[in-house]
Amino acid sequence: MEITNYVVLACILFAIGATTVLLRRNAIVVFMGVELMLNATNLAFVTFARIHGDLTGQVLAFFVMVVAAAEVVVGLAIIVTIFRTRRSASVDDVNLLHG
Amino acid sequence: MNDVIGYAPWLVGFPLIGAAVLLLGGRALDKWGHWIGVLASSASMILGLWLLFRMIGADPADRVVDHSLWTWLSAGGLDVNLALRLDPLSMTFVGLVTFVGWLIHLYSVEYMAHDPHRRRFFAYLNLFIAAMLVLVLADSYLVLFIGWEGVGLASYLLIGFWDHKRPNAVAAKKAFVMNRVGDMGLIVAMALLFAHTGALDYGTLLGSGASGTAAVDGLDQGTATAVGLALLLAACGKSAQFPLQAWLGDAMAGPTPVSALIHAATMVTAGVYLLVRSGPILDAAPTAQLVVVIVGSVTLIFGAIVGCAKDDIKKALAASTMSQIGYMMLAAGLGPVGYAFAIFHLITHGFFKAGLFLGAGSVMHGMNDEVNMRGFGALRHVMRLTAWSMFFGWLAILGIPPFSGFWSKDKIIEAAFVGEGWQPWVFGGAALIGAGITAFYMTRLMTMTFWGRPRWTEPEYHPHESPGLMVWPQVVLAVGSIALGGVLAFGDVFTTWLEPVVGTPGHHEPVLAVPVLMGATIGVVVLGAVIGYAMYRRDVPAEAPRGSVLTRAARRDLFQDTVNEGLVMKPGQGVTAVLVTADTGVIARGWATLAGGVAALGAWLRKAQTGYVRAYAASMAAGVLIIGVVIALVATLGQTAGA
Amino acid sequence: MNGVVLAAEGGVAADFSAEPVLASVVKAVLIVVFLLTSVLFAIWFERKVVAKMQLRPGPNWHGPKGLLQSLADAMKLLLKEDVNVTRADRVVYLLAPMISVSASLLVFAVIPFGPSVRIPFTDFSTPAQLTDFPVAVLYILAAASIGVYGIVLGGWSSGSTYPLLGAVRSTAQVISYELAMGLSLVSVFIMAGSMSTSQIVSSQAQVWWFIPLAPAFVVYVISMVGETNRLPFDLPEAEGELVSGYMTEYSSMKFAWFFLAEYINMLNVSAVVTTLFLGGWRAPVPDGFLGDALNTGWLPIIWFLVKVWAVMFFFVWVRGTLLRLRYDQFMVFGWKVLIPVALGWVVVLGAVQWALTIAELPRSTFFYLAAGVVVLVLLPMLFWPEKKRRAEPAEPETLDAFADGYPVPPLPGQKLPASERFGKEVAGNDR
Amino acid sequence: MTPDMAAMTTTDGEAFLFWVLAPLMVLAALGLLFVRRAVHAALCLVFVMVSLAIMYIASGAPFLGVVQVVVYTGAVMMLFLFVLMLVGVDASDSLTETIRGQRWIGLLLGLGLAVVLIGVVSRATFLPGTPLTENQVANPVGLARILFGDYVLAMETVGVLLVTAAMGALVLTHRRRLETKRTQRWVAEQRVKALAEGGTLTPLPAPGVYAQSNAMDTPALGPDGRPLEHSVSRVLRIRGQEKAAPASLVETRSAGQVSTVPAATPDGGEDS
Repeated sequence: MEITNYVVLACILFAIGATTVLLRRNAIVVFMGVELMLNATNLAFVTFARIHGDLTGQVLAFFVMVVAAAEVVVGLAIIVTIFRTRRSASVDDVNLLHG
Repeated sequence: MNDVIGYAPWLVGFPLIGAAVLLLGGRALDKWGHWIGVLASSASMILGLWLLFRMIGADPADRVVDHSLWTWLSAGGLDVNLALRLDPLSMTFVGLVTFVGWLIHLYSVEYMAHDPHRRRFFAYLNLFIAAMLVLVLADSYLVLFIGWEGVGLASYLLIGFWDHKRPNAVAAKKAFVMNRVGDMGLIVAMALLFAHTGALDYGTLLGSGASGTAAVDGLDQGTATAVGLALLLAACGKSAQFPLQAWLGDAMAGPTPVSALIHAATMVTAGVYLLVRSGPILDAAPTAQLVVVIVGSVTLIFGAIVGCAKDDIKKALAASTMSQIGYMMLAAGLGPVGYAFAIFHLITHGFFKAGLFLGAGSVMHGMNDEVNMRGFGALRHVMRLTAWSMFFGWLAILGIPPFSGFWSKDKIIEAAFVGEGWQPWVFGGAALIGAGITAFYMTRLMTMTFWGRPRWTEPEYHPHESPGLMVWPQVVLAVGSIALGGVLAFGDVFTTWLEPVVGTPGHHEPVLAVPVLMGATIGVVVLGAVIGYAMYRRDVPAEAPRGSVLTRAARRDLFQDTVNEGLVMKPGQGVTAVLVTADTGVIARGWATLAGGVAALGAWLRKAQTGYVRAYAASMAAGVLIIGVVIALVATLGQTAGA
Repeated sequence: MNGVVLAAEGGVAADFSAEPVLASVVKAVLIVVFLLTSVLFAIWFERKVVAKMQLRPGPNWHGPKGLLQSLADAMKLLLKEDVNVTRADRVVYLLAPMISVSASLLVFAVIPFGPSVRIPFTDFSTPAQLTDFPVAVLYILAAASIGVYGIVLGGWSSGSTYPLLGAVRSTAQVISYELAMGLSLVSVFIMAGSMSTSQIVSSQAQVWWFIPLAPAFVVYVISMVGETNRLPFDLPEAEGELVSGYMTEYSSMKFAWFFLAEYINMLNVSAVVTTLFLGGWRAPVPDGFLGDALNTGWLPIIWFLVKVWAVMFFFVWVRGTLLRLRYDQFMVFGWKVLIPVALGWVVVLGAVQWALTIAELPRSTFFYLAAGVVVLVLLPMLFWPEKKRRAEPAEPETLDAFADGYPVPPLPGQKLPASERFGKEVAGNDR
Repeated sequence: MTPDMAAMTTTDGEAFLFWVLAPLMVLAALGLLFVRRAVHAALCLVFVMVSLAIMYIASGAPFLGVVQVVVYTGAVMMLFLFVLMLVGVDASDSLTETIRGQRWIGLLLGLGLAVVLIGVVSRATFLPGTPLTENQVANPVGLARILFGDYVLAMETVGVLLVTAAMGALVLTHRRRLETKRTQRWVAEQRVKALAEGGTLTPLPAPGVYAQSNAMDTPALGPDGRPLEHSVSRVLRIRGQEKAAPASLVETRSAGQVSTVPAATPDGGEDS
């Protein structure tokens, strides 16, 4: 099997994650879509690390994980704060920026 | 003279520093600040007189000295030095300004004693002295312009000194605006001069006594006339000459020392100074000279008529000032034959008119600031010194020999009769009649104020002699009124003295013999005085009678404000209204339409801002997709091209 | 040769290079059997020990000494009616206990029961361990973190309040104590230079890590109790407050799975602490005692089991002795005591290791330095001022209704001052 | 097989693993898109992540695989579930689209993204590289050397970022305490104070737990045999859903007999 299949899988997962962000309204699920995208890139990193025999790709994947953790912490805190005031976790209800 | 020229800047420096200290010193100086003003004025006066005597003692050839301080501005072909020119003309003025100014400083100490803003008043006075000295000491029109505007500012500040009263503020504004009209003339004159000669300093333009080459000699007739008329406009504005005379009467709203100093003795004569200083230009433009003479004649009659009808003692004196300056303008317009006499009359007038004003102030001081002469009468018994000093001033302005006014005014009347054709008869006649009217209204003033029966009651008014600091300046000025003319006229001292600047008057024979003229003048004057005394000796009604058409017109300053309103203000307002309409209707609406269009565009674009995160995410994804497609295409094309 | 390189650079000590698949399968089955029987025994063991502590007989009816009591209970649970809650989310409701059990079964895969053993009557020799790899201990942590899903999802899918509360508590608790646990393990990694279990055991030839790493050991023991939801940290299933926590709505076999998972988890953490801190399968005698006889062959498995059951006894002992903590105190303890202590210890250990191995200070110099540091730290503590007693909760303070210039309503605990109109007649105000 | 080819192909076992896991992962990922309940979505994502971890291990990144489980599954997704439970897990999403056109735009963009990415990847020619060495695969030390060598600054930065994020989350979700904390001491003192006004020191008695009845709505009997009204939940009493204590018990007990506590079970009722 070609190793590039991993990259194709990463592409598919990334696209699905992006679509999730576009289509779902629950803020938490939207966040999950973002996480899925990050995971897909991680898969690509790991696969490229394997192809090139260079561990740097894995290191970068590691960084992605840490940053994702930080992002999730803050993002979820924001969601909790919004939920407290609006009793809703739908991203469509947070549209104070509309023109 | 060159060895002491270095001190000249301090003439300006002392009062300027005094003004700065007083203005910046704040409340701390309220109690004794006026003495700083007096000190600065005294220093300037002592220095000025010293320099004047040094110049008198110097060789006549050395009497014109330029002292350059620094290069003020340098633009293209124009280099303006901030320089002072000391010559007999400017030193004459220095003497007048500093000495009379000093006297009035002293006088003001008492006169303003009860004013809470006395410190500010003295600051303004010092500022005025400094500005006036810059004006007369300037060695170029541009530097003169600084002083010109400076005295305008000081005049504005002092007329409106009691600006909590609306009429005073309006009067100050009026004076300021009309002065600006005159300033326009000066600016135009400077522009024309620079355009045609490339210089603005006296040395190049007018030629000094030594070099004698003057740039203005190269001017063609038309330009010279234009410059002359522009200068005349400037002079009219500053000196309250027809048709810009309306402000002077209202300017009496300022404190009386101000009226004495600025609006009688010094600032209002700046126009005469300007014309005399610009003599070579006027000489080159006979048409302009003729206009100057006409303006002077009209104003002297005009002011005299107005003076006859005024019941306000200060306004009567103001009208008189206007009239007397008309004499000076008349003289200045006559060319070299009259320049020296214009300045001569300016000096004597400075003394006796300042004295008269100070006397008027003294009377007001004793009469609870009452100015209506119909409420005066028989004050000579209670204010002896004031009455005597004003009496000598009265004699001087009437031109009774041997008092000061005689020597100067008589010469002007004589000069007005010099010439050919209709001109000597018209101008000379005007000057002669003016002298008679002057005698009438001045006698009226004296009679209503000091002679006759008292028209005031004791408990309500308590007239009394003013304190010493107010009286002694009057006495000094009265001495000047008595003797100055004679001293300066003795042996033509003064005309000789001014020769390096204004040239030699030469000898011209009037169309009538001089003794005839002298006799006619004295006759007319005596006649006017007798009529005035006879009319107002006995009963002066408390309410002014309706009077003749001329009287009513004169009370209203011969409709000068009405004319101004009709000729200038109304059209101006019309133009403004049209402009406002154009602004709101065309310009503003145009921009509003443009802004509305932008706003509409924004409102349309705003629809893209749905506020939905997912919509934004969609646009982001679309961007990523487009970039991806482009990269893929480029890569594919590159491969194809490479293959 | 490969193995040597790995061992030198932090690889695994046990050699699995020649491992046939069959052997792995057999080992896996053996481990599952071992765990299931151990659980049955553990239940009996716990009830018996607690009963002794409470001066009562405990189970004594079925089988000798009541040994078969657990078996009977298991039978009962198997045969009970399987109740499904109406509001439950069916799939997840079923999935949750499965996740719990399977995650708990994963851990023993990397636990070394002993060194290489020879199968009797054959020449086949194999490590007494299913598998091992360089990040084996991290794998244990990963398995534990998967196990939490069973609790969380079980609590949520029941569609009931108490289980949900229990699940939320449990999540918070497990995540918090996993941090302290992971930090305490780090010191073992530093000392052993490896995350492989077999390598860690072999690194304890000289001294078991619980002595030099005593602080980490204590932290681990405490967090291990919290991690397994055992008394005094059994807050997710605190009967007095939450009925039975996340398993309230579970019954019969599904309940049995949670039950099983809990006991397997106890065995797991016992095995981990044994492996990491208590020398693993090493005999409790100095190295080289009686040659190598005590540490070779089948004997080490005995040592291992003895140690594991000693830890199990500790669990029971604690349960029989201590009271349950209040939830907030428990969380405060975890975040404000355990984690800082573990973190501080790692830093100290790192400094020491740096001084000894990288900077290569002479031992004597190092000890002087350390003593100096300790004195420097302790001296100020002697003079540290006594902590001020917290002020009693103040009486309800009088509200300044216009503080900062804006009218504000009274907050709870504040009372409005008496109105200036107090006492005056107000229309319609019956007093 | 040349080394280059080895770098680009997998073993058969790994291929098998891939072809089993990959379709399942895609399905689970699609579940993220289509399931109504957020918790189910989270479970789908957990599955994808665990599968990814397995793939990492298969791809020669065991450390990353384990970290993936610990960080993503153990921490991140657990945090998701935790928040889900805080903000109302029961609300299942309506899948009706509210923004006009968003659904089709979104689907189109997602599909387009997939097509473009896959197109690029499938057409790209990867430079043949070198496979990871055995030591690189087996040993996390190599990873550590890169992490703490080339990327030490980034490592520190990321650490600071993480701490900042944690602080940020604390600050964001912090709520000011409006009243004084009810400490244990305070509660105890209040109870003692209330004693004078008829309060109790102990918790209220549990409702009717005795031999003949075991229900929340039945009052317990006191030592004197009388029913204890306040042992029943206040809510039930207000609603009028309270039952009377069994008459027989009350009568017999009120005859003056000392109540007998139900005997404890032989093993002390210590079942977990």
